[in-house]
Amino acid sequence: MTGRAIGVREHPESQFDRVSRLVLGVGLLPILLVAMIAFMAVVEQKFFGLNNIFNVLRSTSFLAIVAAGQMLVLIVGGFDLSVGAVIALTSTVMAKVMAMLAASMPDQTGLVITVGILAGLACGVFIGLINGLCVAFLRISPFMVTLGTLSIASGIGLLLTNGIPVYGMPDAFVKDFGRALWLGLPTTVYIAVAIIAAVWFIQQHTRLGRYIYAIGGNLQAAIVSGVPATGYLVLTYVMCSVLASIAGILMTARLGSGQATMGGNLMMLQSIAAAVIAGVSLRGGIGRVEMVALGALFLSILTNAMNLLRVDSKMQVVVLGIILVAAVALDEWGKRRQLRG
Amino acid sequence: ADWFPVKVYDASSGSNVEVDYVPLEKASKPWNICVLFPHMKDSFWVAVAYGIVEEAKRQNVNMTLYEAGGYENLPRQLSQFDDCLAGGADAIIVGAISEAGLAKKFEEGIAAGKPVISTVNPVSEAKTTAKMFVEFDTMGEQTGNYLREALGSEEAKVVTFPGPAGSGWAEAFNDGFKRAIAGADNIELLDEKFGDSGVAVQLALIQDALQAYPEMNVIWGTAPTAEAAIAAVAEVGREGEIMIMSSYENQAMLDALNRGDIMGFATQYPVLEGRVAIDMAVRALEGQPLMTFVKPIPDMIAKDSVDKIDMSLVLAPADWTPVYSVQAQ
Amino acid sequence: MNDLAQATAAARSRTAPSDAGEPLLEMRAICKAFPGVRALDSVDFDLRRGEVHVLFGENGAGKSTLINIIAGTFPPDSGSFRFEGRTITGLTPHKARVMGISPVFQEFSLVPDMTIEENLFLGREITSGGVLSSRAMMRRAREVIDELGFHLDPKKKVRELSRAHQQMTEIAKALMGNVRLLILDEPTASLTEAETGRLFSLIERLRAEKVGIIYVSHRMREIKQLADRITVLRDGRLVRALDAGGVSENELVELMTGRKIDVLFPTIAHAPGAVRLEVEDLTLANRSVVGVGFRARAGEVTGIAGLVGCGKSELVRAVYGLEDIERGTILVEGHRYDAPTPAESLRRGICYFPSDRVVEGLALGRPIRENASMAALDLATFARMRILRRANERRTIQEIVDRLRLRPPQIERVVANLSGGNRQKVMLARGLTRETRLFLFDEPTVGIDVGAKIEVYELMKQLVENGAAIVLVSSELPEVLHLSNRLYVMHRGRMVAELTGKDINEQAVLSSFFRDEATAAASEGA
Amino acid sequence: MADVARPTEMSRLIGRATLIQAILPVALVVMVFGFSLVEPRVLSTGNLVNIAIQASYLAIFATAQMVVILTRGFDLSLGTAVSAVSVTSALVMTGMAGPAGEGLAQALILGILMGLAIGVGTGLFNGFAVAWLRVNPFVATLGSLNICLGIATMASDGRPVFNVPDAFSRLVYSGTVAGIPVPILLAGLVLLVTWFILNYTVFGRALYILGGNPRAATVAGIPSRRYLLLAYVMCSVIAALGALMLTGRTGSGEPNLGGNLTLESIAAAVIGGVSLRGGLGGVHSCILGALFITALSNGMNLMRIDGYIQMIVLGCVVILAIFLDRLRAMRS
Ligand SMILES: Nc1ncnc2c1ncn2[C@@H]1O[C@H](COP(=O)(O)OP(=O)(O)OP(=O)(O)O)[C@@H](O)[C@H]1O
Ligand SMILES: Nc1ncnc2c1ncn2[C@@H]1O[C@H](COP(=O)(O)OP(=O)(O)OP(=O)(O)O)[C@@H](O)[C@H]1O
Ligand SMILES: [Mg+2]
Ligand SMILES: [Mg+2]
Repeated sequence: MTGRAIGVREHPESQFDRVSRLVLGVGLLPILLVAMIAFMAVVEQKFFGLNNIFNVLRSTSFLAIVAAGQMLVLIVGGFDLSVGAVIALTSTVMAKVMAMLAASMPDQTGLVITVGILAGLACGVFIGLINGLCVAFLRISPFMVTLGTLSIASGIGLLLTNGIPVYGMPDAFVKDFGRALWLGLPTTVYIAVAIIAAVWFIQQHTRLGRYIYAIGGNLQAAIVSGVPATGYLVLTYVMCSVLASIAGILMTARLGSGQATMGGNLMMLQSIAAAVIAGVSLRGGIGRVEMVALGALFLSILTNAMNLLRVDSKMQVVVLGIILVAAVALDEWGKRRQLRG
Repeated sequence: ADWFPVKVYDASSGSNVEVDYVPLEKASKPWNICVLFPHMKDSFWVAVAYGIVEEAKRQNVNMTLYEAGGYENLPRQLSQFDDCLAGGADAIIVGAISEAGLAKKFEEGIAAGKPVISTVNPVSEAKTTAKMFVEFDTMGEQTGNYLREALGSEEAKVVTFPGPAGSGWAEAFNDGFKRAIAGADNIELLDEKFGDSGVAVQLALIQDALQAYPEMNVIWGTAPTAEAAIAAVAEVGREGEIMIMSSYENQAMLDALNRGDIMGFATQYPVLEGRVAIDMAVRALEGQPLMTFVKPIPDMIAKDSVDKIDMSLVLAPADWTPVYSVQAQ
Repeated sequence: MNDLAQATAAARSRTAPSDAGEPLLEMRAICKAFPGVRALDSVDFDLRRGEVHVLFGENGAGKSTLINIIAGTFPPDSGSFRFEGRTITGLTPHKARVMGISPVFQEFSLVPDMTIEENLFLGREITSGGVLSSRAMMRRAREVIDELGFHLDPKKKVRELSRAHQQMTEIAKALMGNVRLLILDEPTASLTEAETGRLFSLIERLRAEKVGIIYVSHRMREIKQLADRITVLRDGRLVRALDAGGVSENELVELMTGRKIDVLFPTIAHAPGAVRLEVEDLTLANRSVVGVGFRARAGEVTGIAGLVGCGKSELVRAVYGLEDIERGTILVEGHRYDAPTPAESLRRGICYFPSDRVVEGLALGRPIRENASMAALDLATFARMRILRRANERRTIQEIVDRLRLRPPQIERVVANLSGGNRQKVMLARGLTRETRLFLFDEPTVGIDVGAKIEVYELMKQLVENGAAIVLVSSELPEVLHLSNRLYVMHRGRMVAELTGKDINEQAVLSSFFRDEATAAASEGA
Repeated sequence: MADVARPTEMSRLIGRATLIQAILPVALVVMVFGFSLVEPRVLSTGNLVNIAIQASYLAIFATAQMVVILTRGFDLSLGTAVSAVSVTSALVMTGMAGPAGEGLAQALILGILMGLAIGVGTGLFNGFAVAWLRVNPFVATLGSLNICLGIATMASDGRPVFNVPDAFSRLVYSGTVAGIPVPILLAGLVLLVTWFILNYTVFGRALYILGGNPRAATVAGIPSRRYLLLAYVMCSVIAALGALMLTGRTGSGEPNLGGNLTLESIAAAVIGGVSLRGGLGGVHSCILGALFITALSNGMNLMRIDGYIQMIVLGCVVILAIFLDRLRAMRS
């Protein structure tokens, strides 16, 4: 192999190579991000308005949390179409529970909120378990399982609420948490950062992380190497759904009402898109959460920028589509150049 | 207390004649009536369903209701129409996802001797036995006019959030509103932001608009828009200085109005539209005299007018949960 | 450095294994059936402490299946299984490793996108308080690798390794834990003499440490060199278990195949004719081949030997159009052939047989028929105006399959259910579907049993004597030595020797291998 | 020979295999009869024809999906592509055809060509992105999903396109030939052609190999890229045909026509036994899957089951069906 290494050094390096090596070093995404931010800084000073930054950070946070979960599932070679539905289900269930409790015991706000949140998380665990068990034990294609649970979860959500927003959550939950600022930043941002950090730690420094990579990279190998694959598969899907329902809880706290239409397919597609432009392989085995966070940031800034630049909303989707494909195409191209050495 | 008589426009002749609408006492036999909704995902359609169910009970007919799960599911509604015919319905009531899309089905139904009643969603050209709706643009106009009166001579800078591009209704509402404010030179339309009418999406749109148009002081849009707007405006601490208007009604809007979070919203009396639809179907089946085109008279519901209006024709009771079928006694 | 010598020496000076009371492993009447196949039919097998027990049998005899059962990959349908005196039930790969059963699989158990280090510790990571202690693992990994004398960089991703390097990783992985029973399923299939030597000396050491070793191989030399006892399987049934001492090659082969076989390597009558392939000053974009030139004539076998990762595969792959060429010229039958592509190569009568069947050779999920014909769909035999002629296809492929003695000869069978050797035959069938004048074989007999090998060699013989040109890239020295008429030796991406006639012998090759191996080792180790 | 098992068990194995092969069709039949016990009308000829017609559309879209699923991809843009085709073709037809129906023929032909053109365009975009730019199918088609959405809404300004000539509807929807409704015939035709292409052409064979092992395909000299591109084009063109048929059914151009078709089509294909891992499946799978989904929702509608309950049931049944199919795959 050194033979090759030496060879590479021997062979003279062109400007072009230097560029592409830079791209490969940091990855394409950060460069695109910087470029876009710089561009916005020039053409639209509103972009750096404090509130606008808050908006971007907020929407990034929601997306990043969901995308982090999505990434874990993608790494084990899976897929989770149900995240949007989980968000909706969480939102409605939590809101209903809180509303009911708040009505019966108006004074114990703390308890009400705690129970409500737990109920919300329970939804995540529940759907996650269905996904995980079906994939791991029944060996059903993740795509179809989560397509099924997507339908189930949103069905339950609508059944509970008939799509009518659920009010009556304690004000404290909405005003002092959902819409509050801590040290000048929206609460969501802190939580998102904490979650990203946690997932990063898991990926880099724990068995769980490695096993997730291994299972996605080569299931058979993982099994014969004594990795209890099925268990970890289930766990991964549960983690994904729970992250989704955390996002659901935050959004609900933010809006002040439970919505059966929250999340939806949009969130599902965006979470996967964020992961994929961050270099997560849909074939499994590859993906890092810090990049995914950047991916989420990229998408949020992109839509925000188009709105600030007053791009016709019908045109926006087209631009989004093209940029998405272009970004990934560039990334692929870079990887290929690297392989050529 | 009976809900009738109610003042409506009889547009059968082509011009709007204000009349008192009085339904039949009872159906002569328990007909099977099939009802198709675009979806039941918000309290607007729940309200229509409430009207349908209550009237079906009152007139003692069998009723089955199908919802297509959203405006993007035209093919599904077409299939449901077929299923209704196959299921042996006597008459079919449709809240059409798309007039053009269902025109064919209407003809088939009528050809098969089944009365086809269209309600709520506008049907201008397609062949129907009878229909009831107000053009969405009229409602948009309503809100526009109200805004003009409310403003008087004040300056207003508006951004509209009509709803999903391509839905048809979003565009219609928007056009009506624009027509109303077109004349007024104290009202400026800054931008129109189409987008999925989920609260989350609307919230993002509004926040960006708040940045892009600091001068904006009127937010006009769907009910979810208004809901999102309340949160967004509160976050930037501009309550009171930004007026929020909804182009149609739902439970959330009513609550918000009572809390004073929004300026007002237009209503087309969804419950009434449901009730009348059933009555039309029965009349058609029994060969009773029938107005082939009825328009409810839309109203603007605002702080001042809220207690003058019969809410039992606007929204379902808060505790009512939809039922999808009614069995005649 | 000459591990090989050491190893053989050790082998000679070996004392017969002291019978260690009751056996380490004891299997009785093991049965295992796969859909439509009885892979194992009431097989008995036992293994003593400190012995090397060779499993021997044709392709599809059931060796890997038996091994998989011992390693807990899947349970037997019936039969009893005792390990260190305890009856084992519900064995999982995890339990097996805990008990000290560590397998080296024929199809590797490595995760491509993880580093060597991560793979070595997969399933038994070192943690402190739930947190991975990477430094400790890296240190341990280095120790093991150095111990084995392999040149592996623990930080490198497995995906980037050649099959040979992956094989080493797989071996190192098996030796991480405490080993009581070591299973080696064709470990030398893609190793060259040097690594093989190191592996053997290692085996000697383990044997001395009273570790039980199950060894699967199709290479007679290795078996003679290592085996204490040999168990011969045929068609999933036990033929005989016998002591290695005094049993001759031919007897073994006869036991295995049930027929008589006198010579392994056919004598090929080389009749060097026109130059079919001429490569000058070829350098690849990834620098695994630098400034190489060689030629292949019609009617002779041109061998290319070399150590692991010397680029011999890349060389032929480049000619066929699978690697990016930086500079150099390729002449096919006298005509310049720039920017080769597989399709064009096939059209020009060149066919390449990759060394890795699973990754590059076969669509495992598809039937044998489709796999055999996939390289010839542009021919009138198989398609007219892009419309398939399925009857023709079926007939032609059936003929070829019969000629190759594929078992089972059912061409609609899915390739996934074939044993290693039979998969190889399916791939070779491709060369016979179209009129090919230049064959590029890369490790053509990896994991093929003696019977099949002979068939492959016979096939080559026929091809050459019918005037085809064959380029044979192989890490199995005897193969290239016996079959080639001209033998090139590559080293670190460069051509270091061209041997002809009586110069073609082990010493000559080895010397050119090891000329600067020491310095190389130094630089690689760093 | 080990693998040529003794005749008795061989036949036993085969027996079991075939029984499990039939598991899904059996499930379908059982389901329908189950419904008919509750609601006899389910089995009325009228309803069966009704099911057949509805299924024929889904079957077409499922088949379109299958073509790319075979190559380990899928097409998220199918839904919005359908919308775009519907709108643009409708616009052309209404624009060309005069009020008194003059130039009708050209109008229809041009309209149909327009639709197909959109299909080809989308296919080329997807195929190029996947095969040449090596963009993951998910992202590539997610991109074109958005682009098609833009086209559909901008071309129609978000409003349905009215008065598509009746002749078109008669052509592709309302008529019957020999008592068989046109949609069924057209669907049959499309599926037949696809079946032939997949099983009797080099292209079709290449698709299966590509899905089975792309690298092996390259080594075997199969021009993977070109065929991959072709696969996506074929997918979009079949989808466009389906879209035209739907447009005939609605008699209008609908910017929202696509809706859930993407997920439904994938679901139908996979339920029928097309493997998302590529290289496995056929037209018959799509027909089976389409029938299954259609019959299910039809039955539930006739049995007057609440919409939301239907969603939940559908979800469960999808998972169950796939599980049964897995069983089959594992056995055979
Ligand atoms: N997963 C499987 N599914 C179906 N059949 C299988 C499977 N694995 C092995 N077989 C069959 O079992 C028999 C034994 O296979 P096995 O791999 O044990 O042979 P082997 O002795 O290892 O051959 P080789 O020396 O080529 O590796 C073969 O006929 C093979 O077709
Ligand atoms: N898939 C791969 N990706 C990256 N590098 C590779 C790959 N395969 C081989 N190499 C490197 O290319 C060089 C040539 O390896 P290769 O194995 O092809 O040569 P070889 O002489 O054929 O060895 P082998 O005996 O394994 O066939 C080595 O440095 C090897 O590490
Ligand atoms: Mg084997
Ligand atoms: Mg090689």
